[in-house]
Amino acid sequence: MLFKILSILGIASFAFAGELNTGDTAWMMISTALVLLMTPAGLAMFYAGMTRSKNALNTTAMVAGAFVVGFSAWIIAGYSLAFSDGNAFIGGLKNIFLNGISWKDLSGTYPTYVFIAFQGMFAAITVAIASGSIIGRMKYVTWLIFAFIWILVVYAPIAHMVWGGGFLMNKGTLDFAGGTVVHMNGGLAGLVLAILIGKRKGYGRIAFKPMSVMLASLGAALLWFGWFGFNAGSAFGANAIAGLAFLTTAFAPAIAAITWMILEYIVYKRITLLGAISGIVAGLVGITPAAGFVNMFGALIIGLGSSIIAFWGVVWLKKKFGYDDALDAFGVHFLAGLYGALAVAFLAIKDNDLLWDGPLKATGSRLAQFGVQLESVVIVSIYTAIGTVLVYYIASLITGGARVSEEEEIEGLDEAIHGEKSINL
Amino acid sequence: MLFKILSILGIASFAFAGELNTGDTAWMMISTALVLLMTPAGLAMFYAGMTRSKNALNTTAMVAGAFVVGFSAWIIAGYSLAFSDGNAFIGGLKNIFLNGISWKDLSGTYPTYVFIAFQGMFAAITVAIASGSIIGRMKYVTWLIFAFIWILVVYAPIAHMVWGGGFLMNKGTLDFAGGTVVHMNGGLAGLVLAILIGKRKGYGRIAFKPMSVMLASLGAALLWFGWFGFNAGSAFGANAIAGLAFLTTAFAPAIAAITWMILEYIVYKRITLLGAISGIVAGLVGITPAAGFVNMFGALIIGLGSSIIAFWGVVWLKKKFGYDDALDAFGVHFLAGLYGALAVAFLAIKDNDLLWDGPLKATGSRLAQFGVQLESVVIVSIYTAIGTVLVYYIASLITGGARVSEEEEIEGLDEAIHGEKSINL
Amino acid sequence: MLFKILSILGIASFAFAGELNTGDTAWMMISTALVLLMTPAGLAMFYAGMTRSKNALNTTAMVAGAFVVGFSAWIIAGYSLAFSDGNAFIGGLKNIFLNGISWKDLSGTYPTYVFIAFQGMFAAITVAIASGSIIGRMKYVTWLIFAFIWILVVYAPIAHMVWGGGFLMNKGTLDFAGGTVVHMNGGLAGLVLAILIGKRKGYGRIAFKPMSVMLASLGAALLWFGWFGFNAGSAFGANAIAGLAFLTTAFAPAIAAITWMILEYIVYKRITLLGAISGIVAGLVGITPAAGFVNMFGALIIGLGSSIIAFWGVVWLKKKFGYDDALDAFGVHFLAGLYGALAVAFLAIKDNDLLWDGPLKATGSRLAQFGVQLESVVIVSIYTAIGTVLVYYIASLITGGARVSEEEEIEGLDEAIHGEKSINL
Amino acid sequence: MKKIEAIIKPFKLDEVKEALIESDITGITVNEVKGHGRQQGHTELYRGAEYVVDFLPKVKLEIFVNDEFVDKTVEIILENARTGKIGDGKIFISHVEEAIRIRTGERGHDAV
Amino acid sequence: MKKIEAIIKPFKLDEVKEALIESDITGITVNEVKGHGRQQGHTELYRGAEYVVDFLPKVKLEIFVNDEFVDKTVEIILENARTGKIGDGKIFISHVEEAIRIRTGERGHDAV
Amino acid sequence: MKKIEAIIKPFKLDEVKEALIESDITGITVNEVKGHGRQQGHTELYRGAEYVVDFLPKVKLEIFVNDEFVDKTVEIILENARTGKIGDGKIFISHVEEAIRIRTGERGHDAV
Ligand SMILES: Nc1ncnc2c1ncn2[C@@H]1O[C@H](COP(=O)(O)OP(=O)(O)O)[C@@H](O)[C@H]1O
Ligand SMILES: Nc1ncnc2c1ncn2[C@@H]1O[C@H](COP(=O)(O)OP(=O)(O)O)[C@@H](O)[C@H]1O
Ligand SMILES: Nc1ncnc2c1ncn2[C@@H]1O[C@H](COP(=O)(O)OP(=O)(O)O)[C@@H](O)[C@H]1O
Repeated sequence: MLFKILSILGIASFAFAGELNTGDTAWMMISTALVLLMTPAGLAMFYAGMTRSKNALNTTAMVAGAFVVGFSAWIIAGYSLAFSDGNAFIGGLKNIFLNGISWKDLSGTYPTYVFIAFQGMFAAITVAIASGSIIGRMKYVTWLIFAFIWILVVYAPIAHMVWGGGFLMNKGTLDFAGGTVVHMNGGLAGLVLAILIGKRKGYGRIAFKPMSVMLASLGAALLWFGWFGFNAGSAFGANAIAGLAFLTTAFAPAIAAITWMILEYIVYKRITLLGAISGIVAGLVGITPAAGFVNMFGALIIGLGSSIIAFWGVVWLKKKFGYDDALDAFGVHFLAGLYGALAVAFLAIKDNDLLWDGPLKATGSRLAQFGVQLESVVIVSIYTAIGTVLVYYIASLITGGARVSEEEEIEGLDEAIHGEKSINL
Repeated sequence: MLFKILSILGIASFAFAGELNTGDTAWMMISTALVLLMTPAGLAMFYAGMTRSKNALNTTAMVAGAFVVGFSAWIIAGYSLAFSDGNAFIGGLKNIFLNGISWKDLSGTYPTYVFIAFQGMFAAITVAIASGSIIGRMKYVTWLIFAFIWILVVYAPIAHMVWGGGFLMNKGTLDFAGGTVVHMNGGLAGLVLAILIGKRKGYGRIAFKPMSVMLASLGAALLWFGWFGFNAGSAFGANAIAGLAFLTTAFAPAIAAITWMILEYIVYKRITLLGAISGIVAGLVGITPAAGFVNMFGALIIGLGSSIIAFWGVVWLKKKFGYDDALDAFGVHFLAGLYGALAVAFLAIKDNDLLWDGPLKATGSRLAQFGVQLESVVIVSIYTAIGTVLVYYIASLITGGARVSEEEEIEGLDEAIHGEKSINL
Repeated sequence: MLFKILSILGIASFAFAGELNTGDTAWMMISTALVLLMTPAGLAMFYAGMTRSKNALNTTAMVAGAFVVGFSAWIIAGYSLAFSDGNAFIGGLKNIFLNGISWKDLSGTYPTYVFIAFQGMFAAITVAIASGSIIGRMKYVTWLIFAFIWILVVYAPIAHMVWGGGFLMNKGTLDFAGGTVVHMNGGLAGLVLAILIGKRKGYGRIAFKPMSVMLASLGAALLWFGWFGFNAGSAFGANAIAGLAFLTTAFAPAIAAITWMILEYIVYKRITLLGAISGIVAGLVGITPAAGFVNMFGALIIGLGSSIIAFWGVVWLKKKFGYDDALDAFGVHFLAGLYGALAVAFLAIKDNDLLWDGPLKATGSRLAQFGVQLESVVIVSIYTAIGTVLVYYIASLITGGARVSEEEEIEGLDEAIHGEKSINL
Repeated sequence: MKKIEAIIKPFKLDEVKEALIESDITGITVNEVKGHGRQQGHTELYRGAEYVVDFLPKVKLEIFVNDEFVDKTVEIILENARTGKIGDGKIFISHVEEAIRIRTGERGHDAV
Repeated sequence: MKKIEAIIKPFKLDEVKEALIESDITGITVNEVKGHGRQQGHTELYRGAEYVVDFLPKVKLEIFVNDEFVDKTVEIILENARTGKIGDGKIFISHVEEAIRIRTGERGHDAV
Repeated sequence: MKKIEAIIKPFKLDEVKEALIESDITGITVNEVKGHGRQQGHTELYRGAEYVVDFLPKVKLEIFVNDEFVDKTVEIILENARTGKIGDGKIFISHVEEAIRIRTGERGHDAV
C-alpha cells in the first residue's frame, strides 16, 4: 500500500516525499482518532443497543475488550506481520514491538507512527465486528484470547496480502478502505464463530427484544462520523481523493438508509428505526472498498445495492439457513462488503488519477478487474474461514470450552459473568 | 458566498486560489464530519431525551430520517438549486446530481466536493431542527416526504438568496454560519408545522415528562462539539477567522448556560440540567450568525441575550399564544437566531479583514447594517412561512393527512408506528 | 510553555514563527474541540454512569456546570492569571477578558485565540474532574461558585507555575500534557473536598449500584477519543511529536485496560466492564505527562503501572483510609497522574529533539530529573490542597453550607434539587 | 374493609386518579404491569423477525377502602376507565382484615 | 372466585404463559418484582467493593379464576415453572368477592 | 395463613429487610410502586411548565406468613419503616387460603 499511497499523493497533494506535511498529518491523526471512536463508542453502542438487555453490557465488554486486546496485539507483532518486508503471504518479524521504527520516520508525508496507529484501529475494529455474531453465549476470557491470536494469525496475513505488499496487492485488487480486509473478514469470522459455538437458547422461538434501538442509533451515528476517518483517511492525506471518498461516504449511506426504509415499507408496511440504521451501516460497508473510486452515480448504485443485499441476508438468508448470526455481522458486513468489492469493478470511474495499478487501469477492462476482485474475495474468504476455525479451537482449548453454561446464558451474561447490569434504575 | 470565501481566504490564509491547501482541506473535511455528527447523534439525542419515552424513538427516527432524506435531496438537486448560476432567487439546474463537477475541482483551496458535503450537512440539519416542533403526532412517511420537498422548495432558494449569489447576499447581509439560513429557517418551519398539525393530545394538561434529560445533555454536548465545525468551518479554511469563530463558539454558549441557570434560579428557585443545556443551545444558535465577526465582549452580549430571549420564548411566549412547539425549535432556534442576526449589526468588530462587503464595511454605519439584517430576516421568514405551508399540504395530500390517528398518538408513536421501544429492560 | 512550543515546532514542523500554518491550525482547532468533548460528554457520561440512578442527573449537571463556569472564568481572568507576564507564581491582569489580544495574533504557527480556547478546555476539565469525589451530597450552587473561584485561585497559578513561565517551568519539569496541572490537581482537589464535605449517607454499608456501567463505558470511549486532542494537541502542531504522543495515547490505555482486567481476574475471578474502562482511564491519565517523551516500551510500562496503582488506590487505599472518594477522582486521576509524572523521569527517551529543557536534557541524569519531577508534584499537591480548602470554605460561606439536607440526599439529588429524573420510562 | 384492584389502560390513569381524588378517595397505590387477555397485541419487527407482543402494558390500581366506600370507588373507576374497546380491564374486590398506619400505629377503620 | 398469585423465575414466564393460554386461561396480569427467599443471590463487584445482591428478579403472575379453574391453573403453573432448583417460587391462593369487567360492566362469574 | 402488604418509603427498604431477615422472616417479595396519599409530591419543572408530581415512589412488600408470625412481622415493619413524617405508608392484612411451593409441591403451612 505504501507504493500506492505515494503515487496517490504525488497526484493529489503538493507534498514532497520525505517532508512532513502538516495538513496531511492533521488529517491522518484526526482520521485515526475517528476510527478509534468507531469501536468502543460506535460499534459498542450499535451492538449493545440491538442486544437483549440481559446481555447488553457483555456485548459492550466484548467490543471494548476486543479493541484493547486487538490494538495491543497489533503493536506487539501484528504491524510487523502485516507491513514489514516478508513474502507474498505474510510480513516479517523485524518490526516486532515497533522495533526499528523511529518517531521521526515518515510514511509519505506524515509520521509512520500515525500510519501504524491508523492501521491498528482497522485491525482492532475488524475483530470487534466479528463479536456481533456470537453475543449472548461466549465466555469472556475465551473471546479475549481469541481476539489476540486472531489478529496475528488471520488479520495480519490478510492485511499483508491485500495492502502490505503481498500477492493480492500486486494483482491489482481495488479495495479503497477495507471492504475485504475489514468487513468481509470480520463478517465471515463472525459467521464461522456463530456456527461453531451454536445458537442462543430459545433462538427463533422467543422474541429477542433489543435493549434500545435508540442507543443503537446513537452508535450508528457515531459509526458514520468515524467512518469519514476510515474512508477519507484511507486517501492518506488531505487531498482531493479524500474529498471524493468523503462525499461518497456521506451519500451512499443516505441512499442505503432510504432504500432499507422503502424495502421495509413494501414488505412489512412499517418503517423501523432499526431498519434505517441498518441501511446506514450497510451503505457504509458497501462504499468502503469503493469510496475513492466512484462518482455520485456509483455511490447511488452502491448505496441501493448494499441495502438490498443486506436486507436479503438478514431477512431471508439467515432464516433459510438457520444460523444464529445474532447482530448480523455476516448479513451486513460480509454481504455488503462483498457487494461493494465486486461492484467497484464496474462502477470505478475510468480516471487514472484515481485508479490503482491493476487490470482496469492497465487495460480498461472491467471484466478483467472483476476477475481480480473475485479472486481476492474468494481467497480472503477461504483464508478467513480456515484461520477462524483454527483460532477458535485454540482459544476454546485454553479456556476449557468457549461457551458459557446454560444457567449463565439464561440469567444473562451481564450479571452471570460480569456481575453488572446495563441499567440500574 | 464563493466570492466572500475567496476574499476572506486572501487575507487570512496563505493559500493561492487554484491550489489545494492540505490544512484547509483537513479542516473542512473534519468540519463537515462534525456537522454530520450534529444531526443523527447530537440533535437526535437532544430531542429524543426531551420527548416522552413513548415517542422518543420516533423522535430519533424523525431526525435521522430527515437527515438521510435531506442530504440525498441536496445531492440530487438541492446543491444545484442553491449554488449553481441562477437568478436573484434561485440557482439553476446545471449541477443536478453534481453533474459537471469533478472530484478535482476546488472551491478556494479545498475540493468542491467537500464544500458540497459541508453545505449538504447544513441543509439536512435545518429540516431536522424543524421536527422538534411537531414530534409526537406526525405520520412518519409524511414527514420524510415533507423533508425531501422542503429542501428543494424552501431551503435551497433561501441558501441561494443569502449565500449562493442571490439578492440578499448582494445587499451585504452578515450571516457568518447560518443564523438566518439554518436556525431561523428551521425554527420557523417548526412553528408553522406545529400550528398546522395541531397540539398534542393532553397538551398543557398532562405532564409530558422528558424521557431522559441526561440523554438530552449528551446530545447537547455532541451538538456543541459539532458546532465548532459548523461555525469555525464556515471560515472555509484553517485560518485566523476560524480561530476567532472557534473561540466565540466556546465562550458564548458557556455564558448563555450560566445566564439560563441564573434566570431559572431567580424565577423558580431551582436550577435544572435541562435549563443549562437549553442555555448552551441558545448560545450556540445566537453566536452562529456572529461567530466570525465579534470579539469576546460581543460573544458575551450574544450569550446573555440569546438565553434571555429563548427563556422568554419558551416560558412566556409559548404559554401566551398556546401553540405546541413541542421541543422549542421555534423558541430556541428561531428566537436566538433572530437575536444573533440582528445583534451582529451592533456587535461586529469594525475590522475590514473580518467584515463582509456590506453597509457596515462600506460606510461604518451600524444602523444601515441593521437595516440590511432586518430586511434579510423578514424576507427569509416570509419565504419560509409560505413555503412551509405549501410543502406541508403537498406532503399531507400525498399521504392522506399528516397526523397519526388518536389511538396511535395515545399508545405512543414508538410502538404504534415503528413497532419498537426506546428501551426494553 | 510558549518558549517550549516554539522550540518544539522549530524541530518538528516546517513552520516559520510568525506565519500561520494551516495544518497546525487545523490540528489545534480540532484538538480543542476534542478536549471540549471530553467534559460535558465524556466525563459527564463516565461519571453519571457510575453514580446511583437517583444522583446521576445531578452528576451530569455538576460536570456540565463546572465546564461552563470554569471556561467562563478562564476567559474572564484565568487566562491572564496563568499566561500573561507575572512573577514566579502567578501571571498578571493585563489580559483580563482577553484584553490586548487580537484575533490575528499567533501563538507559534496558529492563532492565539485557539491556544486560549485549548488551555481553557484544560482548566474547565480539571475542576470537573474534582466533582467525581463528591457527587451525591453537595449543593449545586455551592459547587458552581466553588468552580468559578477555584479556576482563578488554584488552577491559574498552577498552570502559570508549570506552563506559563513560572518557577516550576524554569526548573525543567517534564509534563507533556498535564499530569500535574490537570490530573493530580483535579484528583487531589476531589479528595480534599470529599474529606471536607464528609461521606455519603450509608457509605460502605449499602450497595451503591452504578446507574449504568454501559453509559460509563460510552463516556470512557468519548474520553479516549478526546484525549488524542488533549495529548497529541499538546504538541501544539501537526508534527512528528504529535504523532508520537498520538500513538502512546492509543497504546498505553489499551495495555492498562488489559492489566486491570487481569488484576480483577486474579483478585475476584471476574472481569467487569467497569474494570476495563477504569483501566483505560488510568492509562490515559498515566500517559498524559509522558505522551510525547516515551517510546512503546515506555508506554507499556506506564500503562501497566497506571493500572496497578489506580487499582490499588481504588480497592485498597480507599478502604484503608475510609474517605468517600465517590467516583475515584483521587484514586484514578491523582495516583495515575502522579505515577506518570514520576515515571517519565526514567522512561523518557534520551532524544534532545523530544526533551524539554531540564536536567535530563542538560546532563542526561535521570535522577536529577526525578528530583525536579518530585519537587513539582509536591509543590503542586501542597498548593492544591491548601487552595482547595480555602475556596471550599469561601463557597460554603456564601451559600450557607456546602452540603444538601439529609432528606434531599436520601431522596436523591436529581429530584430533590433539580426536580428532574435521569430516566422516565 | 375491602381491597379494590383495578387493571386499566395506562392512558386512563390520569382521569381515574383525578376523579377518585375529587371524591376524596385519596389513598391509591399504582403498579405498572403487563396484561394478557382478549385484547390482541400489536406486532413488532426485529431485523426481519416479526413477533406478536402478547403482554400489553397496563396499570393496576390498588385501593383499600372501608366497606361504605366500595360502591362509589367502583363506580368512579368504571366511569373513567371505560373506552368501550377490548382491553379496558377489570376490577376485583376482596376482603381485608386489618389496616395499620405506619406513622401513627392507628389500626382498622381509621387507618385506611 | 379465587386469586392465584404465583411468584416464579423470570425465564419461566414464557413457558407458563403458553401453557396457560393453551388451556384457555387467558386472563393474566404480570408483575416484575424482586424476591428474597432461600435462594442465594450472586455477588456483584463495584470498584473493589463486593456485595451480595439479596433481592433476585422474579415475576409475579396474578390470575383471577372461577373456583372450578383453580386446580387446573395451579397444576399448569407447577408443571411449567419448576426447575427443581431453589428459587422456583410459590403459589398463593385467596378468596375474591367480586369481579367486574370495565368495558361491559358485567359482574361475577362472567367477568373473570 | 395471612398476606401482609406493606407500602413503605423506598429508602426504608434496607432497614426493614434486614430486621425481618434477622427474625427469620425470609420470604419477601418486593414491588416498586407509586403511591398517592396525604403526602404532597414535589414540583418538577419542564421548560417553564411547572407541575406537581402527585404519585410518589413507594415500595410495596408482600409477605405471606403463617398466622403465628403475623404480629411479629407487623411489629418489625412498624418499627423499621417509621420516620414519623407523612407518607410513611400502611400495612394491610388479609386471609390466604393456600400456599404451594413450586419446587417441591409442598402445600399449606410448610410451604409458606
Ligand atoms: N382473569 C384475569 N386475571 C388476571 N388479570 C386479568 C384477568 N382478566 C383480565 N385481566 C387483565 O385485564 C386486562 C384486560 O383484559 P382483556 O381481556 O384484554 O379486556 P377486557 O377486560 O376488555 O375484556 C388484561 O390485559 C389483564 O391484565
Ligand atoms: N413467604 C413468602 N412471602 C412472600 N414471598 C415469598 C415467600 N416465600 C417465597 N417468596 C418468593 O418466592 C421466591 C422464591 O423463594 P425461595 O425461598 O428463594 O425458593 P423456593 O420457593 O424454591 O424455596 C422468593 O424470591 C420470593 O420472591
Ligand atoms: N387506602 C389506601 N389504599 C391504597 N394505598 C394507600 C392507601 N392509603 C395509603 N396508601 C399508600 O401509602 C402511601 C403513604 O400514604 P400517605 O397518606 O401519603 O401517608 P401516611 O400513611 O403517613 O398517612 C401512599 O403513597 C399510598 O401508596
